[in-house]
Amino acid sequence: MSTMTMGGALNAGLRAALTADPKVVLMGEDIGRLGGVYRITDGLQREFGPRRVMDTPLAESGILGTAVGLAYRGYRPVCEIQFDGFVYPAFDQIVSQVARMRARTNGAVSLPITIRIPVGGGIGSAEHHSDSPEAYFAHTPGLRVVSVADPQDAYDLLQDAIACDDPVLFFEPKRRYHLKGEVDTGRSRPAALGTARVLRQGTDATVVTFGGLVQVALAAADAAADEGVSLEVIDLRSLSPIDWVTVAASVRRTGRVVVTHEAPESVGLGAELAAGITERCFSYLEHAPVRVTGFDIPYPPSKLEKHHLPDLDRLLDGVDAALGRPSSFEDES
Amino acid sequence: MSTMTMGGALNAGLRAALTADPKVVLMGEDIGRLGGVYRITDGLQREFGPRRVMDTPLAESGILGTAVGLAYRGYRPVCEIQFDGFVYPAFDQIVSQVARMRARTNGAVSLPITIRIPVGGGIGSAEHHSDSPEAYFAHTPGLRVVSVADPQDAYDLLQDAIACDDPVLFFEPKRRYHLKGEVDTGRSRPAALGTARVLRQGTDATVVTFGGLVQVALAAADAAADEGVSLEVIDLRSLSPIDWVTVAASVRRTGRVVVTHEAPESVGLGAELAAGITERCFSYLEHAPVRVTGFDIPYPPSKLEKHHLPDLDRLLDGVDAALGRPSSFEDES
Amino acid sequence: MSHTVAAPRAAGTPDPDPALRGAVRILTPDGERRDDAEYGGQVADVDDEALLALYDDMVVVRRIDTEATNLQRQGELALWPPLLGQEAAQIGSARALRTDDFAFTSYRENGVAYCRGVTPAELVPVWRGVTASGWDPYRVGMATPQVIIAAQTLHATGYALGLQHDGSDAVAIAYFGDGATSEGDASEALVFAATYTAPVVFFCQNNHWAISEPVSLQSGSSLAGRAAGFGVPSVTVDGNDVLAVLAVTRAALARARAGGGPSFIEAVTYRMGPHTTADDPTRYRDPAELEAWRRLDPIDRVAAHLTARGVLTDERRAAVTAHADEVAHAMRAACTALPDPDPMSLFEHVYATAHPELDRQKARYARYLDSFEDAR
Amino acid sequence: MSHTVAAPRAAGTPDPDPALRGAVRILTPDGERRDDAEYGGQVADVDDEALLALYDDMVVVRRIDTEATNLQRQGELALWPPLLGQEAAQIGSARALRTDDFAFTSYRENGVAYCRGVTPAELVPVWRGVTASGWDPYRVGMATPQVIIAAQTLHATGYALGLQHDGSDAVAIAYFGDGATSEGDASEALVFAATYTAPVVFFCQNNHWAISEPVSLQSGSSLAGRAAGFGVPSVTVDGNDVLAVLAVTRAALARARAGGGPSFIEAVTYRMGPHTTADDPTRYRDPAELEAWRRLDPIDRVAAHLTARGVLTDERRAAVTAHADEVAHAMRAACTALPDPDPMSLFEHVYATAHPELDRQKARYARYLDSFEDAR
Ligand SMILES: Cc1ncc(C[n+]2csc(CCOP(=O)(O)OP(=O)(O)O)c2C)c(N)n1
Ligand SMILES: Cc1ncc(C[n+]2csc(CCOP(=O)(O)OP(=O)(O)O)c2C)c(N)n1
Ligand SMILES: [Mg+2]
Ligand SMILES: [Mg+2]
Repeated sequence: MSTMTMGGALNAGLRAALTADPKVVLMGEDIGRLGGVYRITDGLQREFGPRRVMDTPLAESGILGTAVGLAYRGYRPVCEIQFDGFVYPAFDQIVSQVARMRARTNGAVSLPITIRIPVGGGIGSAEHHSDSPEAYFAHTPGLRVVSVADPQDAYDLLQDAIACDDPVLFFEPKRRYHLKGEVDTGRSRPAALGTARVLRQGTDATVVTFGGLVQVALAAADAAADEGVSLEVIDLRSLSPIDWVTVAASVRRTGRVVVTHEAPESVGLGAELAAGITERCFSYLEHAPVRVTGFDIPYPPSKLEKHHLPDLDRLLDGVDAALGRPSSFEDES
Repeated sequence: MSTMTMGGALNAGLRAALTADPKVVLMGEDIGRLGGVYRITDGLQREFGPRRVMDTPLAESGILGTAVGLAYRGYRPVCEIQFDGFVYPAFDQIVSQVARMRARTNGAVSLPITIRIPVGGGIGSAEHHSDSPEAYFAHTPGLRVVSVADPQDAYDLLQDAIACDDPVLFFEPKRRYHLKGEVDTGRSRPAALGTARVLRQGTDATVVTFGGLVQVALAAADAAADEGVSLEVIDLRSLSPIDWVTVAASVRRTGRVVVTHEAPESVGLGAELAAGITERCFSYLEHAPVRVTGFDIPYPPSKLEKHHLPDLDRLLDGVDAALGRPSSFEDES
Repeated sequence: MSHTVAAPRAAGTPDPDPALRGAVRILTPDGERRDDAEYGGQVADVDDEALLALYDDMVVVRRIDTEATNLQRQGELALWPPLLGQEAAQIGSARALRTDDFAFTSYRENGVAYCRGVTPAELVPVWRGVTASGWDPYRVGMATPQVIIAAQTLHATGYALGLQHDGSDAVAIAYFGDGATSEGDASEALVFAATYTAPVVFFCQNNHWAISEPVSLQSGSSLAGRAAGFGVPSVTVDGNDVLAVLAVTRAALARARAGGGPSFIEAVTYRMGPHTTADDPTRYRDPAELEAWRRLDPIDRVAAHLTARGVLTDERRAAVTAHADEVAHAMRAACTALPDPDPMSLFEHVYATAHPELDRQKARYARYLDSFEDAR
Repeated sequence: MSHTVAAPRAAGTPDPDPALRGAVRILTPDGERRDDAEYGGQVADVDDEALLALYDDMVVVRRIDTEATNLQRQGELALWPPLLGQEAAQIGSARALRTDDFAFTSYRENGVAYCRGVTPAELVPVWRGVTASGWDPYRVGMATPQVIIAAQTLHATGYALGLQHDGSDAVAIAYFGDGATSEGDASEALVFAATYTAPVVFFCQNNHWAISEPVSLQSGSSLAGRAAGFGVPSVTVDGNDVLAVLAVTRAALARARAGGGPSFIEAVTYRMGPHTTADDPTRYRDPAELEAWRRLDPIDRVAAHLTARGVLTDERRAAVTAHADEVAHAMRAACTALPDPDPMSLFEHVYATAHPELDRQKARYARYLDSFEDAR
C-alpha cells in the first residue's frame, strides 16, 4: 500500500503488465525517451527496451493498424493516443478493424488491444486537447470502454483491460492525473472490468457519472448534504457495457437520477443512461432523468471551459431539477 | 410532376444544384464516367465536365480534406462516400475540420459541404456495405444530419442541404433507391431542413423513425390498424437537430412511443430520442419509450440481416411492449 | 538537391504498355523464357515440371473464378470479385511463400488463398453471405479478405513486427491494388515498415483499374517509385509473367528473412473482368484496351512455352482441365449445400468475455423467435 | 526496374549534418553569399537593402517569439509554440508569397503569420485561450493555425483546386513539420495534388524533431525524396539560409503559377527551443546537437554578411532592435489588456443557420447564469 498519483498508478500498472506478460508491448508517440507528454510511460523504455516500449511514427492510423497486426501475431499492444482529439485519424482502424476482427473471423482471431487515451477538459489546454469521445466508442459493438477516476481503480482496471481478450478503450481523465490516493498493487481482487461502483450512498437522488466528474459529483454530494439532500453517487467505470444492475438498483431506490458528463449532450452517453434507466425503472421514477453535460458545441477556448464543463453548481442545478425544485431546467419543448 | 425513383430524384436534385450554382462541385470515387456505383451521378460528368464532377483518388480523408479547401475558397462541394462503411477514414476530417471550422474561425469561414452517403442494410451486401453511422455524426456539434425516405423529400432536402451554409451529412437509404414516387421539381416550398413530418396520424402510439425504416413503419401501421391499433408515424428526416416540437407534440397526444433504427442500440439515435422524449413528455408517458433497433453487433453476414434489421413484426412487438401487452420486452434489468 | 523519380531501366522488349516498359520479365508473351541478370537466379530451379505445376495452379484458379462467377449469376452467391487476368501475379507470388509466412489480402486474392491451402469450399461461404469467415487464418497463414481498402497493409506491417520481435525469419506479405496506394494507410504502412525495418513485402497488383478509375487517377508516376521515396526498395514486374513474379517475390522474401526489411513489388497486370459481378465495365473502359491485354494473357504464355518444349501434351492439358473441373465441381457442390445460418449465431464472437447487455438482447430475441414457435 | 532514391547532388560545402549535404545554399553559415546555378537567379534582385529587410523580419519574429515565451512564463498565455531557429525558413518562404496566395499552416508558423500581415496582437489571443481565432483568414490570406497534424496539407490542396477552377494564378502553400509527413493525410495530399496538377507548394520544415521524436523515426530516407516518389518535384534547401529558402520558394510558386503543378520543399532547419513551453527537451536530446546548430543560426549569418558589407552598421542594428522591441511591447500590451470572453459567446458560430436544440441549451444556460445574478 503506497500513496500514488493517478499518473503514477498508471505507470505502475503498465510496469506490472510488462513484467507479467512478455507479449505486452507499448506503442505510441513520444512514449519512449520522453515517457509520454504526461509521463505515464516514464522510465519504461529504459527498463524494458525499445522493442517493448515503442516510439512510433506520428500516425495514429498506423499505430492502431500495426497494433492489429501485432495482436494478430499474439501480442497484447497497449497503444497510447497522445490526446483525445488525436484518436480520430485512427477511427477507421478502431471501428472497422479492432472492433470487428473477432466477429469477422468467427472467433479465430482475438485482438486484445488496449487503447489508452488522456481525455477531457479542465486543464486550460488548446483546441483538440479536451475532447470526450466516449460516445463514439460506446456506440461501436465489439469494443469495451472504460473510464477511470482514481489511482487504485486506474491501477486495477488497467490490469483488467490489458488482460482482457477484447479490445478496450481506456479513458484517463487528464485533469485527475495528479489526484493522489492509496494504491495496493499486490492485492488479489475480483476483476472490476464491466462493473460500476456506488461511491456514496444516498436516498434522494442518484448521480451517475465517470472519469473526471466523479470528484465533482462527490463534492456536490457533500454540498447537497449540507442542505439536507442525500445523493447517491455512482462511478460508472465501464461505459460499455454499462453495469445496469448497479445503476437500476440505485435509481429504483431513489426514484430520481442526474447523469453528467463533459461530452456534448445530444446522442451522448447520458442519452443511453437516461433511456436505459427509463426502460428499467419507469414505474419507480418520480421525474425524468436529468442530463447535465457539456453543450452541443466544439470544445471552447480555455477561458470559457469552466462554463462548458459541468461543475458543482450546475450539477446541483440538475439535482434541483430532478427533485422538482426551481432550476434552469424549465418545461422546454 | 413526374414519377421518379429515389435515385432518379437525387440525380435530378444534383443536376438542379449544379445548374443553379456554379460553385457547386461534385467529388467522389467512380462518380464520373461510371456515374457512381448506384448511378446517382449518372450523366452529370458528361453534362458538367470533369472539373465540376470530379472522380477522385481512392482516399476518403483526401476527399473531405480537399473539400474543406475548396469550400474555404468559396465552393460548395458535394462529396459522395461510396458506402457507409467507408466514411470512417474521413472521420478525422469530418469531426475535427468540417464540423469545427466555423467555430474555429469565429464565423469567418463557412464550409457548406454536403456529404452524401448511401447507408443501411437490407440489400444482401458484403461487410462494410450496410452500416448506419448516423449516431457518430449526430453526436458531433457543428454538423447537420439528414436522412431521406422518399423521392420528393430526397429531391427537396438535397437542395436544402447543398444550399445550407452548414455542413450536412446526407444519408440515402440504399434499399430505397428504387422506391418510386411523384416528384415536383418546380414547386416553391419552405425549406424542409431541420423538420420532421407526421406521415400518418394515429392515437394509440407514436412510431418515430427515418430513412429505410419509414416504409416499414408505414406497413406496420397498416398491419396494426387491422388489429384496431392506431399508430402515428413520424419521419424524422433531420437527425441533427431533431425536430422536438413535432415529436413531443405527437407523444403527448399518444402517450406511448416506439423509436426504431437499423444501427446498434447502445448510444444510438434511439437513445437520444428516448431520453429527449422522456424529458419533454414525462408526465404524458404511459410507458417508457421503446427502442426497436439493430443489435449491438457488427453488421452480420447478409443471410442473417433479416434478423438483425427491425422489420414489421419486430416493430409490432415493440408496439405491443409500448402498449403494455405481452411482448419479448420483459422487465429486464 | 532536386529529386526526380529514377528513370525506368532500359526496356528489354518493346511493349505497347508503358507501365510494363522496363519491368522484370522472364517469360515473354510469346512463351520464350529469357534470363534476367538480377532475378533469373531466383527461378533457376524452376524446371518444366515445376512450371507445369504453376500452370496447373493458374488454370485451377481461373476455373474456380469462372465457376464462382456462374454461381453468382445463378443466384447462389451474392457477389464475387473475379481475378481473371491476375492469375500469374497471385500464383507466382503466393507460391514463393513459406508455410509460416503470413498473407494479408484484399477481397480479390482467391488465387493466393488457393495456394495457402484454403479449400475452394472455404472460398465461397462469405460471398454467399452465410458466414463472416470462410477459414481459420492461423491454419492457412492467411487473414480473411479485407474489404476496407489498404487497411491490411498496416496489419501486415504489424504482424511483421511481431515476427521480428519473435526472432522468426518468417515474413508477412500484404496484397493490395493500385487504387489502394492512394489511401493514407498504405503510405503509413510504408513509413512504419521502413522505420522498423519490418520483414514485410508489399505486393501491389496494378491491374490498371480501381472499379471505374484508371490508375492514372491514383498516381502521376510509377507506383513502385512511390515506395522508393519512403526508403522501401521496390521493383516493377510483369505481373502476367508467373516466373518473373515468383523471382522478384523470392528476392523480396529473402531480403526480409535476412533482416533487410521491407520491399515493394508492383506487379503490372490487368483486371480482365468486371470489378465484381455487380459491375459493368463497358460503361467506362475501351474494349480495345482489354483486347490488347488479352494478348498478354498470363496462362497462354506458359502454355505456349510448355507446349513448345513438348511438355504440355494434349494428355497433360486434359489432366489439368480435369483437375480444374473437379475442384470447381467440388466447390459448387459445397456451395449449394451450405445451410442458412442459425439466427442466434448473430450474437456469437462479438466479445470474448461475457457482455451482459448483448446477452440481454440475445435473450430478448430468443423470446421473440420463440413467440413465433409458440404461435404455430 | 528497380527504384532507389536518387543520390543527393554533390555537396557544395562540407557540413556536419548529413541532411544538409547537397541542400540548396546561397548564404553560407559564415555569411558568404554564393551563386547557385539552378536557383541563384530567383534572388538576383535581392540586394543589400532587401536582405536587410529580411533580417529585420527575422529579428522581429524572434523577438515576438521571446516575448510570447515570457508571457507564457508569466502566466499571461496558456501555451506558446516557439519558432526559435526557424526564422529563415518561415520568413524566406512567406516573403516569396503574393498577397493573393493563401497559406495553410500548423501552430508554429508565427513568422509566416507576421509576413502575411497578422498583427502581433492577433497572434496571442488564441494562446491565451480567450478566443478560437486571432484573425480573419480572408483578410490576410492565411488560415488560422491547424493543430491536427497534417490536416492542412489537404486543405491547401483543395484550396489550390479552387484557384485552378477559378482560373487564378495564385498559389496555395501548406506548412508542416517533419513529423507530419508520417500522417496519411500528408501522403493523400501529395496524391491529390499530383493527380490534379494542383497549384500548391508543400513546405516542410524539417526541424529534426516531432516533440521528442527525431526525424529518423519518421523516415529512413530523405523527406524530399518521398514527395518525388509521388511525382511531385521536390528540393532540399538549407532552411537556415533565408536567401536559399526565398529562391526555392519563388521557383516553386512560379512553376505553380505557370500551370506546372505542385512542388515539395524540404527546408532543413532546427527547432532550437522546446516543442512548446510545456515541453522539456533536456529529457530527450543531446545538448551537443543544439550547440552544433547554434553555429548555423539563421539570423547570425545574415548579420555577418551584411556587417561584412558595411550595410549593417551599429546604427541600423539598433534601429532593427528598436523595431523589434516596439512590436514586442505592443504585443504584450495588447495581450495583457485582453478581456475574458463573454460566457454566452460559447454558443456563437457553431452553426450558420438556426439550430433550435442549441438555442434551447443557450436559453437554459442564460437562465442558469441569471439565477446567480438574482441571488446577489
Ligand atoms: C475505404 C474504402 N473505400 C472505398 C471502397 C470501395 N471500393 C471497393 S474496391 C474499390 C477499388 C479498389 O481498387 P484497387 O485497390 O485497385 O483494387 P482492385 O479492386 O483493382 O483489385 C473501391 C473504391 C472500399 N472498399 N474501402
Ligand atoms: C493528429 C495529431 N497527432 C498528434 C498530435 C500531437 N502533436 C502535436 S505537435 C506534434 C509533433 C509535430 O512534429 P512536426 O510535424 O515535426 O512539427 P513541429 O512541432 O516540429 O513543428 C505532435 C505529435 C497532434 N497535434 N495531432
Ligand atoms: Mg486495381
Ligand atoms: Mg518537427
